[in-house]
Amino acid sequence: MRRALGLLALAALGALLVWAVTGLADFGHPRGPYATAGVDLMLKERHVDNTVVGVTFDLRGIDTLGEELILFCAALGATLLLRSQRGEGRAEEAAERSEAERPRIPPSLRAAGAYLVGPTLMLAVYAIAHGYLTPGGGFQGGVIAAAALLLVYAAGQLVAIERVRPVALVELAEAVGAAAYVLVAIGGIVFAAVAMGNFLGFGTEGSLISGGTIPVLNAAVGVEVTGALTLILTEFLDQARLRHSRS
Amino acid sequence: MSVLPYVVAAWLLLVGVYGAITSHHLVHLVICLAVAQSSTYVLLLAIGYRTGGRAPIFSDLPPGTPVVDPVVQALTLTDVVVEATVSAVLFALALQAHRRFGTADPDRIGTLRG
Amino acid sequence: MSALHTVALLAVAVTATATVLVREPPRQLVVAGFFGLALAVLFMVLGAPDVALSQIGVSTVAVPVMGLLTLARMARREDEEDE
Amino acid sequence: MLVPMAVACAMAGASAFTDRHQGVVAVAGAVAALGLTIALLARQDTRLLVWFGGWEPRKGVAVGVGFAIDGLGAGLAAFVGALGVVSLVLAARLIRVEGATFHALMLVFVAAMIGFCLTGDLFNLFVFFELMSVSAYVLVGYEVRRRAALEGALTFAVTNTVGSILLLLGVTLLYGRTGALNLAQIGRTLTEQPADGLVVVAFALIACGLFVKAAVVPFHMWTADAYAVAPTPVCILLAGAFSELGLYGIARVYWTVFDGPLGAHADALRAILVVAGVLTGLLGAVLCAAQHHLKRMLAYATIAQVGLFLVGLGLLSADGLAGSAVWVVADGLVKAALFGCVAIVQHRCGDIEERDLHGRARDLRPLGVVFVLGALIIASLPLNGSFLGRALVEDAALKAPGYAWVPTVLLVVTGLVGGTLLRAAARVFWGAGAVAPRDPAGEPEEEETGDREGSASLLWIAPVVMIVAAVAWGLVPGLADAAGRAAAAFVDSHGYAAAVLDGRTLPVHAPEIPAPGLTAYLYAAGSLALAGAVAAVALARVPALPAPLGRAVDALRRIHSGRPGDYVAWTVGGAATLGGVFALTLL
Repeated sequence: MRRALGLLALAALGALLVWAVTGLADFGHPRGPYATAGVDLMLKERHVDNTVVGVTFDLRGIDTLGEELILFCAALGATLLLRSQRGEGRAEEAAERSEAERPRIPPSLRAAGAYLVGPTLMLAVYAIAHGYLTPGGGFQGGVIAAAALLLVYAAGQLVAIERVRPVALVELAEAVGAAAYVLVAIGGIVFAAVAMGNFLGFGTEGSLISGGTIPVLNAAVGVEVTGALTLILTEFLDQARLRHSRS
Repeated sequence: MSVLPYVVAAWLLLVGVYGAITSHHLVHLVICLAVAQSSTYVLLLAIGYRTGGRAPIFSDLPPGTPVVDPVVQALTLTDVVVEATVSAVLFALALQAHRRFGTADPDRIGTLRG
Repeated sequence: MSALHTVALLAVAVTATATVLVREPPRQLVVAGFFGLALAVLFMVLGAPDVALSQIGVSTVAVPVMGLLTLARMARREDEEDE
Repeated sequence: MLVPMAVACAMAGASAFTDRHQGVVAVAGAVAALGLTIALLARQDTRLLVWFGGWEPRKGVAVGVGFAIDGLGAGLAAFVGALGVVSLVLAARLIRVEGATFHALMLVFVAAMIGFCLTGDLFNLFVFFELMSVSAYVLVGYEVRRRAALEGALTFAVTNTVGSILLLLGVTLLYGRTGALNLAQIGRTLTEQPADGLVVVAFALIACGLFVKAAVVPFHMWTADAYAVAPTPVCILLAGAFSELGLYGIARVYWTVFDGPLGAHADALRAILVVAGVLTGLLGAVLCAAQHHLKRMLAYATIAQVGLFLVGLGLLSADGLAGSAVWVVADGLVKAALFGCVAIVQHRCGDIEERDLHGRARDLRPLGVVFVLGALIIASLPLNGSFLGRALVEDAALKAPGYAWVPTVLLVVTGLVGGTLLRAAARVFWGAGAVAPRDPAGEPEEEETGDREGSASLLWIAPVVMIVAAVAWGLVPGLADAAGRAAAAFVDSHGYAAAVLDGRTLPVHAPEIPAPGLTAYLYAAGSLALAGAVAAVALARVPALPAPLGRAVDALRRIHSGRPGDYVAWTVGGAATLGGVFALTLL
C-alpha cells in the first residue's frame, strides 16, 4: 500500500518537475546577471583566477561559514553517537581492545580496500594535476587528505589479515581522532575569526576584504574539512574494529 | 534534447526517493537519500552550464572568455559537503539503531506509536 | 548539448537507478561508488572541476566507506549474537 | 551585526568543547546572542541591511549575501535567543552532559535559527535551514541509550532530509529562471513576466520543504516522534521556535518573492493555506486528546498550535500575520513552561505516562497550578499573549470575506488542547478521575537519563518565570500596534525590494489594530468552557467517543507508524498534492 501511494505521488511529482523544467532556459544558455557579475568582480576587484574559489570564500563567504558549522555539527554528532556506545568506561574499552586482536575482517572491508584503491589513486593523480589549476581548494584538499588517511587505514585493514597486531592501529585511530578534534576546533575558530574580520570590515571596503583573505579562509576550510572527515571516518573505523562485548 | 539534463535531475530525485520509501535496510536508505540529493547537483550545474564555456578558472584563460557559471559551482560545493555530513550522521544513527534494536530494517524498528 | 553530455547524463541516470535497485547493502555501496564516479565525470564535462574533485572524494570514497564500516560493525554484532 | 554573534556562538562552541567550563561559556554565548538580537529589535523602525563583505548591490543587482532585518525577523530572533538562554540554563540542571558537545550543538542550533530569521538571501536561507536541521538531528538523538530517542532522531533526520532536498530544488529552479539568489532580486525579476509552471512548482517545492519543518499536515509525522524523545531543553527550542520558523520562512519567501507574480491569485492561495492550517490544527488537537504520554501530548499540542498560526498567516493580511507573531511568542513561552513542568515531574517520579503518574505528583501541586495555568492560557484565558494574538487572528478572519467560520475552529482546537492538558494535570497532580485506560498503541517508555541528585530549585524557577512572562507578554503596552506595524512592513514586498536593492525606504501605512472586542472575549469564554467540558468528560469516564469515532482516531494513530518509509511516502504525497493544487489554482 505504501509502495502504491509512493509510486503514485512520485509520478505526480515527476510530472510537475518536468513541467517546471521545461520553463527553464535552454541547456547551455543560462540567464541572469549574477554569473557574469560574479566573474567580473572576482577578476577585476579580487584578482583571483579561480572564480569558484572567489565566489565561495568571498562573495558568498557566509554560506561557507554556515556550511563549515554544519560540518562541525556532523563531526560532533557522529562522535557523540558512536563514542557513547563504548563510552561506558575505559575498562570495558580496554576489554574490547584486547578482544580486538586478530579480529575477523568482514568481507565487506576487503571489498572496501580492493574497490577503493583504483578510484583513490585516480583521485590522487588528478589532485596533483589539478593542484596547479586551483591554488588550494579547501574542500578538495581536505577531502583528499582524509581519503588518503582512509586508504592507509584500509591498507592497514588488509594487512591486518596477515595477523599484524591491530592494537597499534586502534591506538593510531584514537590518536588521529583526538588530533582531529583539535583540528576541527582550530579550523572553526580560525575560519570564524577571519570571516568575522571580513564581515566587521563592512563599510570600510577593500581594506580587510581583498583577495588576501581568500587563501586564509581556504586554508581554514581545508583544515576544518580534513579534521572533521578524519574524525568521522576514524570513529567509524573504530566501530568496525572494536568488538562489541555486550549483548 | 535540451531538457535532458533537467529531466535526468528529476529522475535522480524520483528514483532516490522511491528507494527511500521501499528500503528495507538503513544503509540502503541513506544511500538512496544521497542519490536523491545528487539531483540538486545535476540541476544546479546544468543550469549554470554555458555552451562552449570553459571552466571558470582564468589562470590559463584570457579574461573575457565565456565560462560556465561559477556561482552554481560554489553552491554545489556547499551542497556536496552537506550531503556528506548528513550521511555521516545518518550512518551513525543507523549503527546505534542496529545496536539497540538488533535489526537494520527501518520497518522493524519502532517503539513509538500514535 | 553534445554527445559527450548525453553519454555522461545517461551514465549517471543508469548508475543511479542501479544504486537504488541493488538491495544487498555491500554490493549496493560499491555500485554507489561507481555512481559517484559517473557524477564526477558529468561535472567535469559540465566544466566544474572543483565540484568533480570533491564529488569524487565524498561520494566515491567517504560515503561508501562509511557505509561499509557500518555494515561491518553490524555484521560482526550479528555474528556475536549468533555465538 | 548578526554574524559576530553567530561566530561568537561558534567559537564558544569550539572552545567549550575543548575546555571544561562549557556550561558557563555556553550560557554566556547565548546571552550575548540575546543582547545583540534585542539591540536589533530596538531599532525596528527601518530595515537594517547588512551586506557581508561589503558587497553592496551593483546597479540594482545584488552580488553578495545580505541580511535584511526588519521588525518581525528581529523580534523572532530575539525570542529564539531568549528561549536559547532558558533552555541552556535548564540544560545545566537537567542533562548529564558528557563533554561539552551538547552545549556546542545547542549554541550552533540557536545561531542557525537566528540567522534563519534575519537572512535576506534564498540560498543562505537554505544553508541555515540545513544547519539547524543537522544540529537538531543530533540533539534529538542525544540520549543515545534510549531506543525511542534513536528512532525519533532517525525518522526526523530522514524526513527532514527529503524536505531540504525539495527546498533546494525549488531554490535551484528559481535561480535558473532569474539568475539571482537575493530574495528581493528574485521577486523583482519574477514580476517582470507572468507566472508559469516553473514559478508555481518552485513555490510548491519551497513550501513543502518549509512545511516539513513546520509540521503541517501531512508533513507532520516526524514531529511527535522527535519531540517526545528529545531532552527537555531541546524540546523547548523545538516546540517553541523550530516549527514556527518553518512558517516564518514561508511568510518571508512569499512576501518577498511570490507576492508579485502570484499576487493575482491571492484568494486561492489564502484558501489553500487556511485549509491546511485548519486540518493541521484539528488533527493535532485530536491526536493530542488521544495521548497519555505527556511529552507526546505536548508535541501534538504544538502541531495543533502551529496549524492555528498557519491560519493566521494564511489569511495573507498584515493583522493576521501580526496576530500569529504575537501568538507564537506567547505560545512558545507557555510551551517552555509546560515542558519544564513535565521535566520536573519526570525528575521526581521517573515516569512520564499520564496513567502511571495517576496522583503520584500530589506533593508537586504548586507545579500543578503552573501547569493548569498554562493549559488555560493555551485555551486563551483573557489578558495574556495567546489571547491577544488569537483576537488579532480572529479580527483578520472576520475581515476577510468568507472566513467567518475560522474563529469557531480556533475555539474548538484550543478548547480541545487546553482540555486535554487540564485532564492530564488533574490526573497527575490531583489524582482526579479514574485511572486512565491502558493505551493500546503506546508502549512503556524507558526512563530518561537525567541526574536525580542535585537540587531542582532552578527547575522550579524556570516554568514559573516562563508562565509569568507569557501572561506579562499580553500586557505589554502597545504590543499589538508594534506588531501591526512590523507586520505591515513585512508584507510590503515593494518596500522590501526598494529598501534592499535601491536603498530607498518607502512609507508604510500600518493597519488599524483594534483592541480585543466583545467577540474575542466570547470566543475565549467558549474555548475555556469547551476545555473544562473536555477535561470533565475525560475524567468522568463517560464513554467519551462513539465507537466509529474511536475507530477513526485509532486509525489516525496507526498512520503515525514511526516508519521512515511511510513518512517519506507521506511527505512526497503531500508535495505532489500541494504542487498539484497550486498548479490548478495559481495559474
